[in-house]
Amino acid sequence: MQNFLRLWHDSGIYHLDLGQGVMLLVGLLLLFLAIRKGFEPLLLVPIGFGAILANIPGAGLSLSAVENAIASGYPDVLAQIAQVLGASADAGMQALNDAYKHAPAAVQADAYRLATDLGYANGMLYSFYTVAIGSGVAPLVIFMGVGAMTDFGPLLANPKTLFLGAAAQFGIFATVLGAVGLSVTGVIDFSIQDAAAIGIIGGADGPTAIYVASILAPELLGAIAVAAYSYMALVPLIQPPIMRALTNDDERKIRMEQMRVVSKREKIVFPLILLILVALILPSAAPLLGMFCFGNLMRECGVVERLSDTSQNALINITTIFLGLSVGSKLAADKFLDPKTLGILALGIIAFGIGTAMGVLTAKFMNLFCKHKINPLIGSAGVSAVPMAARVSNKVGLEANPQNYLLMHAMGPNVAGVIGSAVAAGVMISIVSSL
Amino acid sequence: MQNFLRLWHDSGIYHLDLGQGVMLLVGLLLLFLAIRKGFEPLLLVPIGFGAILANIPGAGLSLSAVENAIASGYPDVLAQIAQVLGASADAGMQALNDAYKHAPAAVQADAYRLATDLGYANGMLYSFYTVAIGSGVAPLVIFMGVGAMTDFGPLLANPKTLFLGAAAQFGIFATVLGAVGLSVTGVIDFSIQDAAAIGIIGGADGPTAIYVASILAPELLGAIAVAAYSYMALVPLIQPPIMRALTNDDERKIRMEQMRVVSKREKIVFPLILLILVALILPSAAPLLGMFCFGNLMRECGVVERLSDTSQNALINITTIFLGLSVGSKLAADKFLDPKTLGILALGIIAFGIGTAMGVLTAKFMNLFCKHKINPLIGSAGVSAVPMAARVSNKVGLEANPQNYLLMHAMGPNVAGVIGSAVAAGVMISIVSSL
Amino acid sequence: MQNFLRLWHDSGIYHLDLGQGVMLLVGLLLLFLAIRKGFEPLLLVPIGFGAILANIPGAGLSLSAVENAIASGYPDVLAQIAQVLGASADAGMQALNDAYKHAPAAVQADAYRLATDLGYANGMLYSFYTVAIGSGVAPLVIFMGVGAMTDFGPLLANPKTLFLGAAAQFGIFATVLGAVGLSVTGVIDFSIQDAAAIGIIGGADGPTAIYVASILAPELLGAIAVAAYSYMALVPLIQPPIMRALTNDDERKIRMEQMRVVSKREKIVFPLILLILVALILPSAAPLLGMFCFGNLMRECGVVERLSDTSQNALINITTIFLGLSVGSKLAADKFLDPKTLGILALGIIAFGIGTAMGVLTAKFMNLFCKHKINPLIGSAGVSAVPMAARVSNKVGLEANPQNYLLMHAMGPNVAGVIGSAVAAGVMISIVSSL
Amino acid sequence: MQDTLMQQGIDLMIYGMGTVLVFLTLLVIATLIMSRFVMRFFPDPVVAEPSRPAIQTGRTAEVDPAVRSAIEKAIALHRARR
Amino acid sequence: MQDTLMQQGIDLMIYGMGTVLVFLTLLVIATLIMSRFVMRFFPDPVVAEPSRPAIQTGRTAEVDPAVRSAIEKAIALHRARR
Amino acid sequence: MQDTLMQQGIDLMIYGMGTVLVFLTLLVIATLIMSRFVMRFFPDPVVAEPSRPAIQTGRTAEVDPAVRSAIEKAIALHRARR
Ligand code: NA
Ligand code: NA
Ligand code: NA
Repeated sequence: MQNFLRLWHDSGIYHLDLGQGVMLLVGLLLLFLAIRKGFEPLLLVPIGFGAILANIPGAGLSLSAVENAIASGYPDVLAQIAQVLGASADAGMQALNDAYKHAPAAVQADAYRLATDLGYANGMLYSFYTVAIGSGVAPLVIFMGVGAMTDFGPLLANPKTLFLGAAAQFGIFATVLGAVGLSVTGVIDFSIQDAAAIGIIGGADGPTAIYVASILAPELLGAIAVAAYSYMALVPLIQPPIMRALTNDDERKIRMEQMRVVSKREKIVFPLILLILVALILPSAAPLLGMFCFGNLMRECGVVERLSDTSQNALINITTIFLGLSVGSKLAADKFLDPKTLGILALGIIAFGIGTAMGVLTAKFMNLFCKHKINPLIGSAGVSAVPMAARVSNKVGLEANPQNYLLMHAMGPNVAGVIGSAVAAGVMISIVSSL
Repeated sequence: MQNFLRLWHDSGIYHLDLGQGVMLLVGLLLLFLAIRKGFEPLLLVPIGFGAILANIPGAGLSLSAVENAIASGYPDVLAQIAQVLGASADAGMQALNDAYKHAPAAVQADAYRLATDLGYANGMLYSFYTVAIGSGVAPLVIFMGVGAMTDFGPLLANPKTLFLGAAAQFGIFATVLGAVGLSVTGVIDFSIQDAAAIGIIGGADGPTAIYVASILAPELLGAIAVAAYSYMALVPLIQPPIMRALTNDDERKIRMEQMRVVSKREKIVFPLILLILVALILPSAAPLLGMFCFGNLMRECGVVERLSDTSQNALINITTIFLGLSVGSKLAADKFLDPKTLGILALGIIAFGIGTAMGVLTAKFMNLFCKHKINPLIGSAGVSAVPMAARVSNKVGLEANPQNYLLMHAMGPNVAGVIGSAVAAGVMISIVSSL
Repeated sequence: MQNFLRLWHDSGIYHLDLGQGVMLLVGLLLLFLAIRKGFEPLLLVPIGFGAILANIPGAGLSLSAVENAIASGYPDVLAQIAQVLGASADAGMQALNDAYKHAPAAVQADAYRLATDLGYANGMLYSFYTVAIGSGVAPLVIFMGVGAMTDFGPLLANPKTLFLGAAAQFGIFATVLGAVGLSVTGVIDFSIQDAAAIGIIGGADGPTAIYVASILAPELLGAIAVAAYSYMALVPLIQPPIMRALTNDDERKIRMEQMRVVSKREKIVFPLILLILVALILPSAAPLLGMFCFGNLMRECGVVERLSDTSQNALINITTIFLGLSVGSKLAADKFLDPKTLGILALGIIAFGIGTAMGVLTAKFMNLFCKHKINPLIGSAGVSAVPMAARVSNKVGLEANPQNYLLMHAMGPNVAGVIGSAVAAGVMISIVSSL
Repeated sequence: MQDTLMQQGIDLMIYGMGTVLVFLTLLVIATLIMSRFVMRFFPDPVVAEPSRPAIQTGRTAEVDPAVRSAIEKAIALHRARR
Repeated sequence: MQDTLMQQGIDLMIYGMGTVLVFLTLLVIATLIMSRFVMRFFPDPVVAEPSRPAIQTGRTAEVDPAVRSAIEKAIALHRARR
Repeated sequence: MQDTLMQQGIDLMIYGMGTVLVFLTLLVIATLIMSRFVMRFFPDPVVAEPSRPAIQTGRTAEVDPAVRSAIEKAIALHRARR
């Protein structure tokens, strides 16, 4: 009988609270969007599944050993943990969790050892998160793989499209200001770290967003990643109205001239140029852009095809699986079911909109000076969201003129946007982490 | 001359004791069985090789840094270690090893730091074990890959075969009772944790057995894994006599009706149904069955083929290599050359036998009620041992009736057995770890 | 304005010192040699890129958290670090770094926790180094992959070519003596550990060199790895003059008899014979040769093709990427721009030369006794540098006699050289680490 | 103590085997309901493939699309050249 | 405090966006110089392929050389057999 | 001290090179015995392939069985269609 009670007390239904139930549905919704609607499935399938796993009541898969010990609720366990943390024995579980989170690293290590002595272990997803994201390695490895998949040819054929990739990052910083504004006006309480991490959603680049959020605002990582990937999938809905509103029919019909052929050597030298510029000007962007350039150099140099292949396939796939599950582990009820998440979702879509608009307007502005006119529709591709945004540019261009293939031309600003948001990530980390 | 002596003292022959010599032969025997006899070679080749590496005298590849320091036998090293462990300086190496093993985590950490300061390091296999099995991650990743290789179609076409997969798990619990009985009667001293870990051999599923043993009885992990994989390879010898003894010729000739076609969407929803049931009823099975369902969802959802491919190939292969070597590292002489191993081997084969018998008998029992008769030969496939047990059902069926292809029908209970033993693993961990 | 100053202070140019500038050029030079000149690109592309990343001024990618905290230079940070390390608060950054490096492991752990509390983190490359090389795992995994790529057929057809592989390792030990000589005569100050690690360059085997250097002389790892891989690429320039000088035309024209066919079973048993010999005679070579034999057994046994494939492709490629970046992280200005590097480069080429000469001379010596004459040109392949050195033997042989195909015959000593240098590595680690 | 161990073993058996049976029974029920529901309300647009062999122990048997298209191109080319 | 937060946000915007613009402008300049330099002094021995679609989201589209050669051999064999 | 270093170097050379020679000599002997033993008592059922080039630096050259069968099928189909 005692065992039956134990099984019942160990069962999920016994522990289920409303929040976890809602989060299980959120996980299923993400899976539905990914599988049925094709929303960035490579990331949202693992994230959605991870969200379900993280919210299995009583399993504690996303908790550390200490949090699992606290969650057990046994008074003698709580008392021992409290003693190590220097908290009051009857402080309550929430207070102990807070005390643990803010304790110095040495105290956390002591508490961890005590928890393992008491038989508690880190949850599976917590371990994945620590290795994949806590260490920062997974977004960097994915960035390396993305670099190995990126062809800078269209950018090199027309380098001034880099300006479009720069302009579209204005969405990032406008959103920072928006988040700060919400906080100042008392609507939602965001710190400057939170604001910077939310802004990076406007970079429309998944690994960059995860990397920045894991450093500046790990609590918000789940919501930020979900927003970033969802809006990247929604780019075909978000961007066209803005693009049409800011251009007239003549502008949309502009035909761009055939691109010049880019030589192999230019492609080999470009990642090195970019790397040296990063080294000299913005070292804080070195991890992200360094790995990106490394992947691209492996791709273009032509002598390490084995390594390039692996970084585009086995390595990026393995990393994606664990990155996705780890992000999902941050979709716990108490973090995600919070007004902040609504704020993040609202600010994120504004960021995409502003980025799109700035890209288009900057293209029109450049046409005032340049001899070779740019079709402003390719400006919107500067937000990144590779390669979706470039396809959107192409599609809207074809609507205006069925002969006007913009895809190649839009790839320039598209990959420029990746560089732009990585630069923005570097500068934000540099400024914010020292405030 | 001193150097020559040192080389001689460092050589393997100088250190070789009888146990290690025997274990080297055991390792070679496992390799022979794997390579020549085809006994589950994907696991037994790495396990056998790991067993040889672990028993290289004087190399200490499967020892931690502290154990290596103790094994050096230098009196001043022993004295310092003893001081940290709070043991007597002349306690002897065995006593120090025991003191280390039972010390609190904080003391172990201190001892580890001291050992590294003295120039000792964790052995290669010890590091592999810590990362692959100690963390629990390798069996889970393999389970994900197995999920990505599993087609639930036959199970979905005929869900009542799940009962066969349930019944065959009786072998697990009967074996637990057997192990307890051996202990109570004083034959071999097994704890309840040991008994549960031994029982899981009856689950006929390698990663599940390794996962449970690593949590409940790491000392016995080597013997349990070897027994599990060996008996899985021996299924074509173990099962047919039992199957023939419990059925008559008419029963063996029963032809099962053609399976219905299972839709893609059913296959997508099934792993989610299973996951939700696990979440609500048995959270302690969530790591194993969660990863299994995740792999299967990646397979069936059709939008993440990259990830599914990688989890079925590169990722599962890499993990298998290190899992096998890690299991082999637990085949040290002092652990394996023990009466317990004989007990484990004997109980393991009993477990397989009882599971097989219960599967067949349950199929006959179900035929008393069901309209669509089940060929009782597919009941034996409920032990898991995928896909060997299903092939055995097919082969014995063909002997009775050369037109009677049971393979597809047997795949239903076969994969049901995987679910059944993962459920059994969850409930055993839940009950035992709180006793 | 303050932020602008901060950005400027964070920029690379502000921090750039001459050493780092030179090292950036060294990194670019390595990339040029790898990409344009084809110098072992699989390793030198990642190493060169890692060297650039490691020398990005102000980024601290190759520094630990504590070193990054010290490098920040904030007086209050330095004071706290100094207190933990038991150093004087105004000791200066260099003294603190030294104190940290030589502190006991427990103090290092305290300093690390303090640094993380202060907001500093391990650099990306430092993390890669710790996981890939510090743990010793990356060279071992690469050795496993090399084993899975190696065919011992030519060696088994003519086992006495093993003597050539043994003789060529004389280059290793002559170089040790050379390094010791430089130290005794006061030219460059090498310890016996340094000398042993430098000597292993003469083994002409990358992973072995990295493995030994990471254990005996981590400070010199960068220079040793660069020297080893560069000279392996230069084998077609280094060896032929020596080979021609030590042989006359008649010797170079010796035609070797057709090799016998080697059976599958011999190939399966050979790695086990080698493993058992290692176990009995030289346990300190067990990690390297154990993994090598494991890879080869997976290749030859024919029942684990999945694992063999993965260890030859995805796994070795992934490991190579991180190994290369990690080696590059050791190319910091203060370590590499040192007279020791010049000494290492000079000694390394001498090691290759002596090894080549000893291989050729031993082949001539063996011809004094053997019935079946050996073409002395295959002796040079005994240095390893697989498969480049064997190709060089073949090429020089064809010059003397256009019908004289030596490639297959040279593969015997070539792979024997791999075994020989791994044995040498084991014996050096065994002797040196106990001096 | 030994009585207790025996008791623990029996408890483990009863509650363990019970849980397995209850869980898999619920799974049978849930699966039947799900299958009926899906077949009724969300039938596959086209008929799905017949159920394949359950566990593939080797690599996926399907040919890579790139390979298949290469073969088709090669054959088309070959046919065109004749 | 709230003023400070606003100020921090504005600072972040000005210095952040400024850095992005300056960095990418320098990159445009450096790229133009590099391209001109490479095209003038180190032209590719043969003309390079036209720029491909920028990011391949799936596997590399090229067929493995081994596969291609197998196809070619198969077709050659096939042709020879006729 | 410097004498000691020189002495250590010489020791390392003598014992190191000695071990390498002894080890590889034993390996030669063990290999010869093993080969004779295997060839005499356990000859391969069929003759093995001639020894291949020792280390393959690239991917395995063999074509994937799935690919080969796809090619064969494609060609069979092509032939059938004519
Ligand atoms: Na962007
Ligand atoms: Na089972
Ligand atoms: Na060598």
